Amino acid sequence: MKISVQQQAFDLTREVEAIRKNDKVGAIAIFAGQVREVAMTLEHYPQMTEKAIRGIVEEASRRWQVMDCTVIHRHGELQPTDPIVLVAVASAHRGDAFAACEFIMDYLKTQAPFWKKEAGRGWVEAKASDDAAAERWNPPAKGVKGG
Amino acid sequence: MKISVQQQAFDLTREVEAIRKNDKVGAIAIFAGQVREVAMTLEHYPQMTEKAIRGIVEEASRRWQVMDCTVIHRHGELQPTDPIVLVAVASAHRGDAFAACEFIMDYLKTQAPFWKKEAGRGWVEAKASDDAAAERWNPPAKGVKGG
Amino acid sequence: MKVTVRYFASLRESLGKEEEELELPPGTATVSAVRAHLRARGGAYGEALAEKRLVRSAVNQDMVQASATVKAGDEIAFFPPVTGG
Amino acid sequence: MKVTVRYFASLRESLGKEEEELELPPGTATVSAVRAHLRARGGAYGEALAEKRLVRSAVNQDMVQASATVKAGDEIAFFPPVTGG
Repeated sequence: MKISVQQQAFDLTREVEAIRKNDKVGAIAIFAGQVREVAMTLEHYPQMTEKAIRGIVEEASRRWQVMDCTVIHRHGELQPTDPIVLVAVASAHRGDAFAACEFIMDYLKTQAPFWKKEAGRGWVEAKASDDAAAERWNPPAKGVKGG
Repeated sequence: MKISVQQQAFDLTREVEAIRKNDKVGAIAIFAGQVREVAMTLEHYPQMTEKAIRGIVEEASRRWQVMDCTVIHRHGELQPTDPIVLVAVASAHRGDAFAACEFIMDYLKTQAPFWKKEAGRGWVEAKASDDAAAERWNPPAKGVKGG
Repeated sequence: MKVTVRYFASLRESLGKEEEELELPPGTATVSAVRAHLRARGGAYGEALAEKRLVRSAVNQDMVQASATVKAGDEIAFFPPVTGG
Repeated sequence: MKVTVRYFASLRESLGKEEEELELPPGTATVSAVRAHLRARGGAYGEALAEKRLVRSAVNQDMVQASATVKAGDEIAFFPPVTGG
């Protein structure tokens, strides 16, 4: 498991290569989030951020088969189309990889201490739809499919 | 939209760069499938394969907001950990990107004419769990979330 | 009427054939009728296309139900359930 | 007892402060009591920590409910709902 909160960009291929070189891995689900339209500054709570993300990944690993996982979240000033976040989950099967990846993103959105401030617009408001997205994982999802 | 059925490997970063350079895109969901443990040969039905995948991507685009999409599926001889399939979906929001990506994978598993033959083991049997995974999208899923 | 029939994967191997031109007897108007016609040859065909076997089919490169109609010039394909992805 | 209080994002800006050491009056044993204590200062604090405002909190870098207990030496953080990802 790799968790990194950083200012600098990252290389998608290199991050994915690092978690897929295991012949028990059949599926890698990846989410890449990026800045839309307006430049922004991302503030975070340094001592808490990695701890919060680690907790989310550990919870995902209890719920699904996660063979390896990388989460990178950037902070600082970012321009439109700059990557913000990467979540990559390696598993034997796609059902586990997809569910864990989406779960991590949904929880990251509501539990990890990051705040976006858009240039010329101010602080981004939290969305009720993000709370709803995280809520749907309670109680723990069942029926993870194979494949 | 890019659909490619090919023998050669592909570069993940390059494929994702090609669909994300649009400042309306906020979310890219990616699935990468790879060979587990046993070398295999992938047979396909050349004239039908791209057509079938195109139909699946078009159906996903009717159900969710898909701003761009790339599907690459390899055929021929593949070794353990070799990438087999890439599905990358760019959208404004993560709910659409995840749903479309997973839908495309589930349909690809049951509708696209590929057959795996494992070295020393013979033809891979289709899984009931894959049919079930595709079935759950009928009727069209509702409640795509924002974010 | 004449059609082309194609076989893939384990079906292709069982029949030792990738493709054949077929003159269908009158009234053979659906995919399942074509399959029954081929099955009636017996031997490898009787086995590979036995009713109890899960066989998928396509007409002109579109996956179809067994009840789908066929017409002269069609390309009909038979194959096992797909296992890509 | 002494605690450290930290503010982030719009709260940090409204209060013009990132962090402060605080001597809590006896009986201030929960996060919501700390918040009420700060709110009672009035001015920017009264506004930013008003009851109607959605304010999240963490104790020692763990997100907690307002009912969570606090003890001497804790780092208590107040911030708006998070918007990362």
